[in-house]
Amino acid sequence: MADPDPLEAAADPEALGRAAQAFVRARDDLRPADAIPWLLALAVPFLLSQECAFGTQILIMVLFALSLDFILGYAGIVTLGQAAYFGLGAYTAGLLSARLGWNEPISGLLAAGLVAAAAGAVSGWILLRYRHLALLMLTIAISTILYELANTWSWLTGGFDGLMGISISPLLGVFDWDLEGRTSYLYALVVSMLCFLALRRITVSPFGQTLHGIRENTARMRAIGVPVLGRLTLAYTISAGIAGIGGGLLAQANSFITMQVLSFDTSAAVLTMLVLGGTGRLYGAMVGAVVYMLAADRLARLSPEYWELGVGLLLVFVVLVCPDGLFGVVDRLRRRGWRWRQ
Amino acid sequence: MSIIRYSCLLAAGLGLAVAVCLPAARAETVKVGVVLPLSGGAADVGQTEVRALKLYYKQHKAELGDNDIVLIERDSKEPSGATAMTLTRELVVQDKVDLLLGYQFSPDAIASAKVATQAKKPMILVNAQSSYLTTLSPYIVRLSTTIWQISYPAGRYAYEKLGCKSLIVGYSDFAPGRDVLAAVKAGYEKAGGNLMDAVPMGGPAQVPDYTPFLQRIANEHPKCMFVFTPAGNFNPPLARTYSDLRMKQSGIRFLGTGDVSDDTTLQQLGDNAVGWITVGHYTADLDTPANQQFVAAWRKEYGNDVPPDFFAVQAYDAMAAVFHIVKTLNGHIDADKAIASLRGWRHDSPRGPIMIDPETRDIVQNIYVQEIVKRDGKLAIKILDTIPAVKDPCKALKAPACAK
Amino acid sequence: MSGTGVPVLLSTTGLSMSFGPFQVIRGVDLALRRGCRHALIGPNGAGKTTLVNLLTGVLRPGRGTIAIGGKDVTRLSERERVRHGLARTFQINQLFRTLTAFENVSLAVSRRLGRDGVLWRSRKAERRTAAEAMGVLERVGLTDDAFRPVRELSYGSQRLLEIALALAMDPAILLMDEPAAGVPLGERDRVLDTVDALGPELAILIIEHDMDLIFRFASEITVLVDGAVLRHGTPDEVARDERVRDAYLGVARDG
Amino acid sequence: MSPSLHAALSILFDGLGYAMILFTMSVGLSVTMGLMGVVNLAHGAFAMLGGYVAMVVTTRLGLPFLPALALASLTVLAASVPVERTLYQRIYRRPELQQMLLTIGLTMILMALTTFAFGPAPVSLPLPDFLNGQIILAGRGFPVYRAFIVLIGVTLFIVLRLGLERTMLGAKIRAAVDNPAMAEAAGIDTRWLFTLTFALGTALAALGGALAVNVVGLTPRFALEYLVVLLAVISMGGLGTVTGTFVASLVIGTIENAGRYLFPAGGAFFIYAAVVLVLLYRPAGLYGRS
Repeated sequence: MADPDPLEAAADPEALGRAAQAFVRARDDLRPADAIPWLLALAVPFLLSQECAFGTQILIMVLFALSLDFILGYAGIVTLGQAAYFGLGAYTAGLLSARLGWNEPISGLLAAGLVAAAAGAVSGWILLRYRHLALLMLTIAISTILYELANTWSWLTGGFDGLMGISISPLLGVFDWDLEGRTSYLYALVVSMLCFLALRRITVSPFGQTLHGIRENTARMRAIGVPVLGRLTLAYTISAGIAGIGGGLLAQANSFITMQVLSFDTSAAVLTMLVLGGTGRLYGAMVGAVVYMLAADRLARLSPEYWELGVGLLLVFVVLVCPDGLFGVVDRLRRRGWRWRQ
Repeated sequence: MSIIRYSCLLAAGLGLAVAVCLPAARAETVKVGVVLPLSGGAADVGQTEVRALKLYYKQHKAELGDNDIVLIERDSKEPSGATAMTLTRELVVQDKVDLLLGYQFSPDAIASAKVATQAKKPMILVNAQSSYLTTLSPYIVRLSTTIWQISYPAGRYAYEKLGCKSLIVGYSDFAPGRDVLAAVKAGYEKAGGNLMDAVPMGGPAQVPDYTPFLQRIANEHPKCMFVFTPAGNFNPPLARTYSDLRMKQSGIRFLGTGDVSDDTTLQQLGDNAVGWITVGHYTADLDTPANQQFVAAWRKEYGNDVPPDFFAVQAYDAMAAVFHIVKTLNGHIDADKAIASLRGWRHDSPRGPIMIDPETRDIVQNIYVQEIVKRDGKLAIKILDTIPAVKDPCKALKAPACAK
Repeated sequence: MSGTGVPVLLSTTGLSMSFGPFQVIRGVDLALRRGCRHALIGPNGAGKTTLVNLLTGVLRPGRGTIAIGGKDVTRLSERERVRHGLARTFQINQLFRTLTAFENVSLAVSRRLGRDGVLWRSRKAERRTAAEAMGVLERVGLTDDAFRPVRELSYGSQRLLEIALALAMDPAILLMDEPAAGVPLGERDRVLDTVDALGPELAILIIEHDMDLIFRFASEITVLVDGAVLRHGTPDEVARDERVRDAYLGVARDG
Repeated sequence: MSPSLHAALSILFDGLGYAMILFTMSVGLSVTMGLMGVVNLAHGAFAMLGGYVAMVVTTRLGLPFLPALALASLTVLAASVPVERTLYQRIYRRPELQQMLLTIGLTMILMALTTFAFGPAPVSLPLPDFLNGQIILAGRGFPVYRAFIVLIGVTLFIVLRLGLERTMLGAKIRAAVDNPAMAEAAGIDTRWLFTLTFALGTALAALGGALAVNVVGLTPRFALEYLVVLLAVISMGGLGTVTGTFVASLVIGTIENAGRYLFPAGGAFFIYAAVVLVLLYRPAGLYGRS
């Protein structure tokens, strides 16, 4: 955090106010460096156009990890059921197209976000009264129940075979879904960038500060009159909505989904990605998702078991050596470097 | 490391007879993208299929003349569809493969069918068994089997030949299981029977405790019971529970699909499985010259402890189909010509004579009624009856499942 | 000081509470008038902190009522009572340790301005919150440490920040749970001066063991023993009361 | 015997068998999580290892079934000490998120290594003859193996209850569960106690894993497949309580069995619906302390 220049002796309110302003701007304003990851991502369809298909899957996982980071990193709520909302979003977008013939992508994505957000609001209001193992198990139970329902109602969801018949009309009526996945990549990139900007703004808004306070000390937040459950439920709703948008993106980009989007493995994978990258910074979610997906893909090509062994070792290493994640290391260096220059 | 060098290294690593990866002047190198589960729940099946591909290649390499085939393997992990689709896209776009092969699960095949159609790449199914799959793309050819092809005749045979006046179907509760139920019910009721009950027996993700399901079937005292559980780690617990509940002594005749008597887990079923009748399209104990040669080669190459099973023969024949395409087109792979070359293709497979149906591009093959017997101290499979040249009845009858 | 006519901001009538079989608070009647400096004293385990928790809404009373500004708040949650102008400091620091002092106070100011649920950033509101926060820090003399994380502050500064957080909510009534407890001698004066300088219109209930703070600061005293009010009156009356001496003080110093 | 009574009897008995396997596998997790507060998601992996060691010992060393069970538990017990000392000792005071992630990583490593060693295919554990038969009770045959598992489960419950209540070690463990700082002050070497309790917990998991091979089969994926059910049992039962885990195992075992018998299409829906109901009203579990 940037320390403004030392205050003059006389504590006149004007100087104090300006110093506080400088502090807040230094902490919260978007810096040019924030654009780097998105510029890199924008280069992919032009420099590495063959990687667009895989890139789309990474972007979807980045968005999914961002949604978890908002509730876990910022509000400090540990859950293992984020796949419930990712899956709900995926099935909403999928069923709209496959069963109701509503193939327009953007409205489909909004619907996916809204349905997941609604589910987040309802379940949040009930679940967020709990903590630790109880909350963990409740979130696991809900996503598992949804998984079972998807199998039981296979007449609707297609069950294990997956939801067939999704055919998304060209993006904005113009861009066709090409084989190489360039359109789906750019679509995923724009959506995840918008969601990132929205989350970034919210995390620096007064609401974002309130979440930070709740994570630090719930008792104090109650003592200053903050409706803690209400704020957490709102955060959970936003997080669920963005996870739903991620799920909707998967359904539209691949025009195919299976019950896997609701499974415990998916929740565990996105949690692994986030903690690998580092929680509470949004960038951790990006780094974690990219590293996990690349490791899983490239190691799997060497030999089937390698990827599980590789990710497992990486996880143990990160937790033991750099607990606030790979990006945490970068952050610390950046700050130490900054302080060194100070 | 550029993608091209990667796959060459990979091919070398896999011990294949590596054609020089430099573009040879005249001979063609056909690149085949293989999408199979090499890790996760079905890793053992995926690895068996890869072994079968390599065995056929090793035995018949010479027939290719100057041309050659390179397998580029990708691990489709869990049956999510999304992974298989992404891998297929990469194989087509990055590795520029000429043929696609594999797809263990129906969701993987469904998701990738679009890519095959868009990219005009022939897609040879090594397992995915939902009957309607070949209708999803004109470039799909199936070398495995369809569920209806086995369960429909089994339903009829149970009523007509095995005297099953009352039948209950117990099935693993996911899409393939529901296909088996629909097919058995259609066949059984076509023959004049009336299905007594259908008991879903737990999902595919986790081996359930079979006691409540078999207990329920036992309490309804049907004449026969027809069971489908996925091949692999589901069958030994099923057999153990069957013996725990003394169902052998209770006079209920046990019928099942070939999955239940799968060769890799046959020995783990225990003595109570003797007398089980299963209907399938291949067993390692099939006593035809082609099969004995195949099993001998398999044991020589991969050791005696694990025999080949129907997954192995499906992959073995899939590689035969690839060889047929490469030889017919002399290595210059054109999708439409390749598919055309397979229409009506006849081949003497270890499982018996097979043909690719020209209209549906699905496999036509013998279906065997088998019995688990005890032969010199070990469980083995005896062929009771053969239903020759069975086409997929689902498409023939325009059954709802195939009307997709 | 406790003349009639000055409005009662907070009052309890017959407040009682029990933890299972134990009667912890028995029939407490308390009245805090605007501008009062009311001290609540009593031996350890007399129920002082429990009483504060009843007033703030953390605990629910068995019987009796609590009124703020004449309105019955017995059923209201902690959050709603804060909205009625009630603020408190904690016996054990409850601060946002990784945040800076400025950020701690900004949270309270942001809540008071009703912006804590606002999802978007507005420069104008940010300026106002920052200015007010710095103003509060100035009142408690913490402007030098404004931008240092709380965990790096001295214990005295942290106690002052507790007071700052309460002041940031611009309360009508302030409950202070041993504000000077544990503060090293060097910093005690900073804390005591701040408590002295609190606004005249503020009704303050202070729980304290430090007798010279009480006799320097309090205008009226309530003595709580075993959950019941033993004596209420001016510091002199309480000091001379025999029962208080026996039950609690031993020997009360004069003056 | 009327069919419905017959069915009810079989549901209860079969449910009991499955419940005892769940109890054996999860009681260790409940005590270790209760004592050390570490969210150990690798517990399922130790159960898997128990199954594999038992398989290796019986098939390759030819040991009979019962000694194989004992050896499997002891091997995993011994193997767990270095793991606990190097990995777990460092995360006792870490936030639960990092504990979860380290143990998920450990699970993935153990699964990959097991797949390297034994391949992904299912393995089986031959049973001795005396466990293969049937007991005829009221005209119905009850599998001996099920009865054997119930016997082990109940004995284990009694031994653990007595062990925790009657012995010095038990008292130390309970003291450390209630108040680690005070226990430390009272001269209990909690570090050594944690290692021992962790070892006992994983040994029980190994025993449960070995017993489960013949009921639900064994592959490397067992570590993840049964993790969620184990978590359901201990969150319903409560942490650090043997009785709680026992009761929760009975509840979940019976519900699973009855549910699958009466509404087979329901799948695992009933268990998780039950878990949600219990947790909504008793977040700390039936016997847990909040």
